[in-house]
Amino acid sequence: MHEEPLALLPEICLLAGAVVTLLAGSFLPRERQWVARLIAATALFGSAVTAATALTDPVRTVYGGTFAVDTATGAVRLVVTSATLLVIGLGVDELAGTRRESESYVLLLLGALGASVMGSTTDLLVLVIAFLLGSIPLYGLIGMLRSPGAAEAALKTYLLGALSGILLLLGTTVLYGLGGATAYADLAPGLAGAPAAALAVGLLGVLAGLLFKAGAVPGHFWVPDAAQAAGTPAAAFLTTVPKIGALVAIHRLVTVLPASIDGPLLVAVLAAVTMTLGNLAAFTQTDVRRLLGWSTVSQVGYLLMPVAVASGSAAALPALLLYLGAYAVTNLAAFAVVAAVPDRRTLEDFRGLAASSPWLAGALLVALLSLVGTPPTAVFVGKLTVFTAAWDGGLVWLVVVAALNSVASLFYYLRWIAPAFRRGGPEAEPDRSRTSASVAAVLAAACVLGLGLAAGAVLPLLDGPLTR
Amino acid sequence: MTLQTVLLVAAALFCVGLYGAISQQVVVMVMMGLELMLNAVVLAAGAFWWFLVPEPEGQVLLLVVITAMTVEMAMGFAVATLLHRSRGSDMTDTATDLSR
Amino acid sequence: MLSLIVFLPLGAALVLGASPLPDAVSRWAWVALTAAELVLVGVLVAGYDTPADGGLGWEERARWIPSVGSSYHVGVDGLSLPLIALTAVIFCACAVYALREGRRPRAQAALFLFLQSTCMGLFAAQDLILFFLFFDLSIVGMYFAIAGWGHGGAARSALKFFLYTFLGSLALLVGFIGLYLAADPHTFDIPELVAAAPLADDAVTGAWVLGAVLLGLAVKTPTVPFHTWLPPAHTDASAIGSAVLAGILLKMGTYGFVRIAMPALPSAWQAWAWVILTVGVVSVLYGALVALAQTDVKRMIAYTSVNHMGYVLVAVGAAGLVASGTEARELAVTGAVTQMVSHGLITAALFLLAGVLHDRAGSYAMDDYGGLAAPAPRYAGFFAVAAFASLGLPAFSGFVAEFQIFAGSIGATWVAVLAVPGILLTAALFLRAYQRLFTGPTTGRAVDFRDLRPRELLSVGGLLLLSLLVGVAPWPLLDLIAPAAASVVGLVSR
Amino acid sequence: MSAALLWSLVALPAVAGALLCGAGRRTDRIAPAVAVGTAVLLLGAAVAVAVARPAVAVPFLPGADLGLAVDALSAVVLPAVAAVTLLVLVFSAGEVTDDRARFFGLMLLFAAAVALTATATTLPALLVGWEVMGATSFALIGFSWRDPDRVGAGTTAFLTTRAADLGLYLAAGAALAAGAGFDLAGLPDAEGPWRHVVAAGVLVAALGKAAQLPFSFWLSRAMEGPSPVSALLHSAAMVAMGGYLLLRTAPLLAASGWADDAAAWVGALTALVLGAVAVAQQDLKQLLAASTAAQLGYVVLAAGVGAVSGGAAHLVAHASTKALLFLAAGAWLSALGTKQLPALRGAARRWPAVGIAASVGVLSLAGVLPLSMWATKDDVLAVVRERSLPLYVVGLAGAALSAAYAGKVLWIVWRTPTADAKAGYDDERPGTRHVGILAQAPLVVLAAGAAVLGMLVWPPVGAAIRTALGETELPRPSWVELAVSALLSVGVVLAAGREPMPAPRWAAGWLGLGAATEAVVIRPVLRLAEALARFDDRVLDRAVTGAAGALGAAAGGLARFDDRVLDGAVEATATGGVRVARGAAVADTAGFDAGAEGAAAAVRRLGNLLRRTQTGQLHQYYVQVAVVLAAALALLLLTR
Amino acid sequence: MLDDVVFWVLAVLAVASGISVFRVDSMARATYALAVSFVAVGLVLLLFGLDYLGVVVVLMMVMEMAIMGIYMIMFMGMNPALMPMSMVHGTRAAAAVSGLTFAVLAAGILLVDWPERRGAPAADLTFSLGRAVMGPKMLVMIAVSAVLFATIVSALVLALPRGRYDTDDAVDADGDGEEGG
Repeated sequence: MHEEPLALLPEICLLAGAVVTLLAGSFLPRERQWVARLIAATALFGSAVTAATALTDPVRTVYGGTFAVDTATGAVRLVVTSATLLVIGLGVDELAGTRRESESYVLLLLGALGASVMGSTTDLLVLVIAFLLGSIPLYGLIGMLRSPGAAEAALKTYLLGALSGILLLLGTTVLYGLGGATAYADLAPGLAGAPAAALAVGLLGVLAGLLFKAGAVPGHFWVPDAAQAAGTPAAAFLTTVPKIGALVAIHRLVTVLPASIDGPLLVAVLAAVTMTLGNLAAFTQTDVRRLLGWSTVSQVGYLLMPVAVASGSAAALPALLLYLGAYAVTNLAAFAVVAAVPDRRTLEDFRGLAASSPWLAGALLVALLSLVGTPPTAVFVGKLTVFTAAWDGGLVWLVVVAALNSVASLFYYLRWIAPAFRRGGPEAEPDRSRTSASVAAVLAAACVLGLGLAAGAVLPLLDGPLTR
Repeated sequence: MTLQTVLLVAAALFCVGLYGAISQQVVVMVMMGLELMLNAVVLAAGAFWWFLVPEPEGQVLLLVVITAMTVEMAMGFAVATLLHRSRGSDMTDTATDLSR
Repeated sequence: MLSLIVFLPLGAALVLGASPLPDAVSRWAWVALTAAELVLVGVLVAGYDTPADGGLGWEERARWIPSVGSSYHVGVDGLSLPLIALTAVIFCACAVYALREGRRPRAQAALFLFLQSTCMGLFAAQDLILFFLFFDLSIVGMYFAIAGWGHGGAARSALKFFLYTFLGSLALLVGFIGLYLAADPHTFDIPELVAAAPLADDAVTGAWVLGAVLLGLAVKTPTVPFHTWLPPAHTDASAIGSAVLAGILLKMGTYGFVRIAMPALPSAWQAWAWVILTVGVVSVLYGALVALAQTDVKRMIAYTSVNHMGYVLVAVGAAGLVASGTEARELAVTGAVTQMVSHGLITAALFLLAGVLHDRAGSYAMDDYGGLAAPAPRYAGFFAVAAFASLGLPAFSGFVAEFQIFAGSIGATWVAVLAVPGILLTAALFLRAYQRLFTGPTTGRAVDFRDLRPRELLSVGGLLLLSLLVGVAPWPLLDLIAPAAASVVGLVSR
Repeated sequence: MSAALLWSLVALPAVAGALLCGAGRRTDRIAPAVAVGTAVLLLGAAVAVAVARPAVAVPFLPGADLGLAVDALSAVVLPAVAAVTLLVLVFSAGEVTDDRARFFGLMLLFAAAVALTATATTLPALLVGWEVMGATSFALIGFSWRDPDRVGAGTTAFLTTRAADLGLYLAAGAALAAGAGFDLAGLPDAEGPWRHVVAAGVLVAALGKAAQLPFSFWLSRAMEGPSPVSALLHSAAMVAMGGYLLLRTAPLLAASGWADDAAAWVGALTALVLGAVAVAQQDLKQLLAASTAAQLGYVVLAAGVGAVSGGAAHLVAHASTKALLFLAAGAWLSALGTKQLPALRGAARRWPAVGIAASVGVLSLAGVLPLSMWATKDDVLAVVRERSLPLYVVGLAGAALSAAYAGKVLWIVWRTPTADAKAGYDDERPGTRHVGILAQAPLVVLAAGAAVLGMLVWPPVGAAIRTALGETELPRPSWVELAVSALLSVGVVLAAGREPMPAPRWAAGWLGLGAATEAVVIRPVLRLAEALARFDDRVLDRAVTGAAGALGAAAGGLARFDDRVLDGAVEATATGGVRVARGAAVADTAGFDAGAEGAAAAVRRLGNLLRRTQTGQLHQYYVQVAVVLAAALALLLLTR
Repeated sequence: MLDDVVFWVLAVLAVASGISVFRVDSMARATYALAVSFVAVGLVLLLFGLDYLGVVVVLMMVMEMAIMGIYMIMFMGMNPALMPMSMVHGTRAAAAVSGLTFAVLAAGILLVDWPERRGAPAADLTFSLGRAVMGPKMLVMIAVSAVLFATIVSALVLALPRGRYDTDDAVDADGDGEEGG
């Protein structure tokens, strides 16, 4: 019996949470929406818990081989849910009491659902739907601020997303035609003898869709705009959660491809281009959100490295998952700091942060140094494992490129750290900093360090088989 | 009526749509271009189903494509409305504050 | 035991930082802790006997991140033990010196205890990640030490220091990762890396990795032309900040050479020994010349650090010239390690003495003083001793170090002769400075200048006394260093 | 036992001296007693070890012990040094009045260093004594630090001698490279070209300390120190140690094949030229200083020709003699407040004891029969004559010159004082018009030494020494030579009374060695400085201030450079170095920083370039997507 | 035979109307053209025997075009009938890109040797579709329902300026806020 609703319990939690939150929100008076918040948080928490318990389940696929229950799925579920929780935590101050508070939570939940399904599905059809499920709430979240900038960002995200969706559908269609199936299990053998050219078109189509979600070249254009113009929680969410699902999805897809075309090489090249573009573009940014947006682009470049050696090195999957977790918490920590001091938008605004609120400055320092990849932070271990996997996978050149990029990236992160630790300028007035966001920031920073130090314990857990 | 011919027609439709999506300024027109591309995908999907793998999955795929088309359309309208309300314009060119 | 030494100050720092102790208590608590640390290190030294196989003493190892071949691995040998002892001594001296510190003494005590932990940990670390971890933490700690208790443009200098050395450390990290990836199986464990000596047969990659490591260490050491962060950092740092910075943090760079770069990348080191030697010679002469031009006491001392560290570079560079005799190169490396200890003691003392100037009269400019010997004879005497010790006068540690370095390096290659004039320049600049500050009629801010206080006497005197002991009876120390130096030379000659 | 004595020889004065220095003013009262007591013990120990000839060693550096030993040579020199030290200290007990603790402490430290130098058997040990000697000499010459000039003199002495000391570092390295080890005795075994390096290093170091050409000028400035200091440093101890080192390493010089001739010629020429310089001096202490260099020339010469015993004897005799004369000069200086010869006219008549003692010294210096230096000098010259006639002639000429300046002093101090002489009193400090007993006693003893120490070359003592040193078959001076030199000296001394001495400028100004050094050292340095300034200009196109500063520095340097002709050369070198350094400093602060900035800027530009792709134009995004995908397709199809 | 004729007619119709979408001078006409193109494709699906899906396409698209028309009138307040529009940019680049794309695709289509047809269509296609949706592909439909839910929420959030809590004056204030950003 392949239909096991229980195996989907985490996803069901999210969906049900979304519905209930919407209903509750529609009945609650404006100032009592914290109930909706509570419900959403509960749903996320429940989802996380069920996902954690599901980690011990036997590795298998359910629903006719369209949904994999394995380590990757578990990791994706956990990271996505906890990341979303963190987003809510850092967004509370900004969302609380707004017209659209409950809807925001609904959209966050649905986006999380999309990401989690996308990361765990093993069927092209479900992948397409997950793409939609992940993208549509994003448009809503980005545009929610209704400012001109937000509207523009929403427009661009939407139009790029639509194109990517079409390409994804096209690719799916072609792969179906060639492989004679949409479930990876049947697809893999079906594609074995397929003509390479057509296969390439199919692969490119699907990749284009997923790269849009991951915010990598060529689908990266929307990331900085959205990060800059959307509300801080939305920005934090859309630079973190969708990537998780998309990258794991790419990873699963790459393992399906036959050797007749060099998919890994393509991914590697895209990774190199993405990280370089992201870094160089981030160099002269002055708006911290936009800078973070670009930096996430570069991070996706690093995240694509293990995918490039998905079939080449056994260490690839654990590396990817670890980096995903580390990246998520680090990025959210940075955004939490941004959310905590809403008045500081440009790098120069951050002058004197250390003086006015040392804890936030410390969290910022930890987060940014982690993004650079210095011990003992989480991303360092992530990068290390990722580099190792790529090296063992034979992509030495890619490792070199990535190392150079890491060094280069230090420059723009320091451009942010430096003013934060300089003595406050004359106009340095005390921040009306937001409590829960600050808490979230410090908490996330602590997690960054903790994950970095405890990576030894975490890594073995992520070392599981990948099923179809 | 062979696979190739049908696919060629689909490709033609696709590229027309692409042309539109790139060349049009009004959001709605861009969306029409995208619709046209989806249209091509529908055709291609049908062709693949008929000529290569007449499995039920193919039908589901078509169903999915249609759903996607509808959903994207709806979102498109919503976004266009938002743009029109907040920027008072429905041109993509006028929405270029965010760059670099 | 070793872990205790490393983490005791850290724990104390946390306690001090958290608990609202009155200032006096925290000051004395700091002194007591450093003293305890000194005792512990004494036990460590007493309990250490050079392992036959060039292994480690007091070794401790615990699983940390096995999947990336990194573990909590600490241990001491003839290279690290002297520096650990030096760390304990200097921090103790600083604690005593700071007994009258008025600005946030509790926070300062906590910060410096934290720094002490990082330094101890770095010298004890036998794992690259651990090493790098402490390396970076020391940078962060020193940043706050300069920015928090410095004067003048402290914030700016601190930031420059941080940015500069942090960039260097990142290059270092890249080099470490290169080593790690090149090793098979991948590992960060220093002894294993040394045993494996990866990249031995890959000249190109080896050169790149060595380049990255060298860059990182050269910035920290510092060598020309990566030294521009040093003078401002020293000038604006507090006395004990400078003492720790010059006395210990600079050694992290040179220690990295002998601990990591030389043994783990022997072939690359041999290939690039000439470059290192040249950089060393340039640093020696350049540092001395620039120091000669200074009119600010602290800047001058800072530049002499460049010069003194240059000697170390000359020695380790000469050690890479495998064509020449082993004995000479061993002598050179022994001298290099001795120089680290000696420079630590002497320069720390000099910076503490320079701090007295600012403490009393608020200026480091030589022209503001004259004939200090009249109002402050003890100060004059101590400064004279420190200066002569620093210019390599026999019967002080500096001579022991520099004689070995010169004899060994010249014995390895005649090129090292070019560095010899360095000691003449050093002598010139110190005598010049001394002449300006202390002799002649008493003028300027020197008028009714208060002589050394007991705490200052105690701290500086202790350091100078140790330098004298090493200079008169160096054998116990050299007996510790020489075998380790020999094994390093043996490793680099592979 | 004797080993302990040998250790105490170094340790005792070192500890006592260190304690005195450390204790400071509080011990001023007891300092002289302590010092003299220590010196007595020192003398006792010296004599004892001279007899017992012990050797000790402790591990010091890897492959280099800290070894002390007393051999025949040091057995001769040590007691002499100890004795002179004692007498000088006694004299100082009467002379030095303020800050005594520091003075006697430093003197004792110095004595310890000398003892170590004299007994060292390894290069490191030698270097320790050697450099400490230099440092203490700096402190002693600049003893009265309130006068910047004297401190400067100390600096000059220390830097010059240290510049020469670099030779010893070099020698150490070379010895190691040659596999000869650090034992002084083993140095001649050094193989290959390195042996020459070792010899050269040792030679340079010794010449520097012994104030031989071309290093002599520092001795002239060192005369600004207190007279007792001159008496000890520049007669028996420091300067003499230069010659002593060469005597000790004579085998090495010989083994090198060239260094011995070099040493011999340098010594002989110094004896000649500095003799001339001495003749031209009008300042008593300057005269004595020049004559010191000249007399040590004979020691160096002896080392060059391998006449160790003669050299040692001359060293000892000269120590006694010159110490005597410096002390006498010091006595007159503190009594009459001047050391200008014209003003000293008739000084001997005023205090006969001092006068007579001094006369004995002067005559001995002149080499008058039968006083000590007559014998020792001829002992050396006899060997020289065997070696080469030109050398002998030069040496003899030097001897004549020494007789000349000795005669000059002798006549002046015994002539009847005149009014204009009295007018010259107190030109340096207010005189006390009084010479204490403590000051006179040592003079008498030293005079006796100056008279009789000639026995060091006559049997039986001389024979014993020669056998101990294994120089029994060296030629001895024939009666003819002895007579010739005696007659020569007596004749010149008598002639000196007749007409005034010629005093050419070149000799009066110590050959303008300062100017020479400037030409050799400073001009190149200045050129380098200008080069650096140009470098600055290129680096700091915009930073005009930096360039201006450097140019100003260079210009000011050139201005000051003129009124520097006869002044001490070493400060000039230093300031020259300063100018280089200043240039370097500017380059430093702006040059390297700018470089660091540059790298980042380049990358930033590239970043701007790439950010162009983020046009904000949606249709361009579409096009880019299409292009990227096309490229990807091409990649896939090509790498298929 | 007849199929071929019908197909070609439909194909030409689809492409032609597709092109005309961007040729006609009014947005309304463009809409109709697009609808025609869709209908043509839907009919082609019928040719493939996909009666159900073909009909769905036709209906769906006709509906959508109607909505689009209404939308344009209501929200953007433009009169579709008389609105001359040639709001285009970079047509040359667009033409180049799409032309090249077509060339590449066509080349691929013609050069690739497509695999053989495997299996045969089920007897009752609609029934098989239903079984697939209820069976192995059930997850797809579940997810689709979630997607629709998300679409509703998201579209409302974007399209409607007034949340539940807004009184009218609040809307005005909100409107101002929007103008100001």
